[in-house]
Amino acid sequence: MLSKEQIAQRIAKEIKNGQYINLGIGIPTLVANYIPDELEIVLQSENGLLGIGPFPVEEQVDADLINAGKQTITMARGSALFDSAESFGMIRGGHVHLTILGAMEVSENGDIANWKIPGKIVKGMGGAMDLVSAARQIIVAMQHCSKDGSSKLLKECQLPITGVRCVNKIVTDLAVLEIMPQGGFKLLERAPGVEVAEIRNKTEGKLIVPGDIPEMVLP
Amino acid sequence: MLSKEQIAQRIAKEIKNGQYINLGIGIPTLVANYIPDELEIVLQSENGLLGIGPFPVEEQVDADLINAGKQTITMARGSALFDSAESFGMIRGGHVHLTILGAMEVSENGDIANWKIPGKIVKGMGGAMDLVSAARQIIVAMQHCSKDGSSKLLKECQLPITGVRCVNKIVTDLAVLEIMPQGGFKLLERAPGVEVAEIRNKTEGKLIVPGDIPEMVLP
Amino acid sequence: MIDKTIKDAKEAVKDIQSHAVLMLGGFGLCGIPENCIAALLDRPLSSLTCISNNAGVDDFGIGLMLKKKMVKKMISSYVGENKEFERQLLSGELEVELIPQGTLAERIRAGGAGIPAFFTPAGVGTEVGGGKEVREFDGKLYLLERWLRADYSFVKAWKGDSAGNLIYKGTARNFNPMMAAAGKITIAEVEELVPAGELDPNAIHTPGIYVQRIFQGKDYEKRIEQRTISST
Amino acid sequence: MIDKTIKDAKEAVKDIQSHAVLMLGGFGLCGIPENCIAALLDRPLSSLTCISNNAGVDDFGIGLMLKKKMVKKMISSYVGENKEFERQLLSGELEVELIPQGTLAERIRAGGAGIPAFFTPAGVGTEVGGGKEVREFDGKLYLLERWLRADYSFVKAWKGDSAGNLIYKGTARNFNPMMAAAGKITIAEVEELVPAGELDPNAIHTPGIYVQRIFQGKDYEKRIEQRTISST
Repeated sequence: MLSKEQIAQRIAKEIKNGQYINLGIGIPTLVANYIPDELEIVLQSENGLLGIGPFPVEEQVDADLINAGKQTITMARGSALFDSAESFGMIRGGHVHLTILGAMEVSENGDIANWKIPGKIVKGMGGAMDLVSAARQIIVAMQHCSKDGSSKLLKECQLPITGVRCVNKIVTDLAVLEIMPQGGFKLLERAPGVEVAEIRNKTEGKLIVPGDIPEMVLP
Repeated sequence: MLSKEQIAQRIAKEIKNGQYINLGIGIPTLVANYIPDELEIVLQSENGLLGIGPFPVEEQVDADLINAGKQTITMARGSALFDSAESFGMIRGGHVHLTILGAMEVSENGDIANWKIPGKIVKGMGGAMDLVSAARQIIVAMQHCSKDGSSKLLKECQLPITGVRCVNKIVTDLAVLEIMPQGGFKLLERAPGVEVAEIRNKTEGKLIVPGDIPEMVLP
Repeated sequence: MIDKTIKDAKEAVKDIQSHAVLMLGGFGLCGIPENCIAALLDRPLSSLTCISNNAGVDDFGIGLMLKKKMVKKMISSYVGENKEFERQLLSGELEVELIPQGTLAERIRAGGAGIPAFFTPAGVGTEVGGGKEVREFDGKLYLLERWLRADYSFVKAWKGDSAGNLIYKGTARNFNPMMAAAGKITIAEVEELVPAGELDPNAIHTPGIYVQRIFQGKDYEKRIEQRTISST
Repeated sequence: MIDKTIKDAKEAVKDIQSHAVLMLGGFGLCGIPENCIAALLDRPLSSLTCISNNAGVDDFGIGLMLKKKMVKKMISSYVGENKEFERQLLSGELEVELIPQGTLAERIRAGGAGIPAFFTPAGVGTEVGGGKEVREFDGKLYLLERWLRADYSFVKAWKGDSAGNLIYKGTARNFNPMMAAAGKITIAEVEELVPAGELDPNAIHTPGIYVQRIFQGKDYEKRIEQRTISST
């Protein structure tokens, strides 16, 4: 089983040179730590920045420079600042190549639920609905099962959904899976030491196993 | 009968302190010459400038700084530059207080025709349709009659219209008129030496004459 | 140039009435109109509708207005960590309308730009789409969304001039420019107010036409929600 | 930062095919992509659709492309003084779609921003409204208008960096920023190209994400249509 850091590490391998990428809060934020130095990529922050740099050292901290998680940040070389309408125009217009975000549930047709649990206080969807409605490619970072052991990869989402038929790939603590155009989770890789049987067991939605499934290679 | 310069002079008297104003091509452009110095107003150029200054002297000429009539201009103190979407957002959103433009015909319900003559090459409406659809107040500068003597203040426009029920006031070589909410040209002022009978004669649309009509006072 | 300068925040908010619809700029606590919020707290206001991406924290930003029970309704995308907010929401004192962040930004932009409605893909097939027109364009589904406008917009900028031109700093720009354009009366507070003519016309983010009142704010706290420091 | 630098205009236009839809920035002859237009003239192209506020003059700007009969259709708001344009229009060689300038700007902005359609008051009750959906909002009538997108957008900026960030000058900005966002491939020519990091991130008009190719142009003529001089 992968740790959160390892999920982030595995997702980082999906990133291609020249991509503009939006990272959600949680595990997706960790992905930034594992992007190979030789790749030239740009991180978009939906509150109005292209080119997120590392966290600041103490003297660089600027209250007027935060990411979408409200963390203090710096700007990378060659960055650009803009307002929220421009930022979501960028997202909605399909200019961001890759969005990586967390999820509570994903269904076998690519629906995602990650903003609301009935009966609990609802904090809001923030930019998630805009991101999933328009990104060219969406990779979800999540745990395969909830704490009570029930699958989060479902036939249909039980929670209120954030977007329909939008997820392309999922990296969980157990596996890497791809959503097929006709529906179904196609198993691409197993976490080290995890058997296909376990993944099948823990995937409620339709699992497609195309022959032998390799183990993930982590750095 | 007023000259073009006098029409511009008379329109300048309609301007109030603190207004943002868009001036069309032709007579409207001349209005800028007659705005009293004590008024603080801002001229908007729909190609992307708030704060048109005087024409440049030779050394100031900058090909990258023109007005909507493609004339070289300067910027007034405190001006701002922006793109065409922002500029028309400003216009469409009702932020411009006053639009002054020319017309070929105006109808008694405030329709305006100023962009197209069937059978002649059509150059386009430019920003006129946007301006007339959204400005808070529209004053038209025009000749009362065409060269053949026929009225240009009509019951209904004969030419393809630019906008419906949008004109508030008209200043012609003969008169100042207001479009009434229920329709009709209400005569407000006569040009020096012009009788009401002549104006009545040259106005095809419904003319409303509310008692004695004063002569215009020009500086 | 038209001079929009007023004395201070107190003067800026003196005519605001209960039941007004307000927009307040900022993302989290970044770029919020601190001075105007403080001045609003001194006015006997209630039943306000506040349009703001977030709702502050318990003891700062719009959270302070919530604590004084000035707000009837929040229109936001994310209402974060605020206990009093939760209490009022659960007790039914406070109404909340949650809107996808991009849709919120675009609805405000549309309000300022005179676009009464537009289609967006965000929220299609979710409960956000409930009751809204859905239409297909080029094989994809979109929701029809309406503009948002306010009686008063409060924006915070870094620099401003007497003509109302504004320049923001860093990611403190966020919702401020669209809100400036979408308010019937827009009030700008700035860290540095200069005479008209001192700002580069080519570097202005909000043209002065959108701003009716401007003043130089003071004592900016600029509270940080997540102070994150690099180890290196 | 991703490097989008290419050598010159020739390289910029090498893959463009006949029948492509192009957007070209500029208002009149102000802010037009002079270098790219010159390079396009050297390619054996025809049946292009050009979206541009104006169509140049007989011997400059898009007028040169018209003269070479490269253009099948112009989508513009004002086509001004151009004899060859008139001749082709009257002979039926050239198709022209005239769009109110604000609607044109907003349709292009919508294309870049992923808004497939929006309502605008411009053109209601005129022949521009023919065949379009009319809808009432708050007592006023509006037309439904669709987005515009292009295969290639050509923009001209004052300064740019290798990451594609652009700063325009004066009123040469006009349609360029929206077109930069609405092109599948956007090609920026700039008067001064600098390494990423040299432009102030807070002063950038077009963020680099919209630009796929950038090069430093040369020999800008910047022709003036109406040289108007103050007598004083």
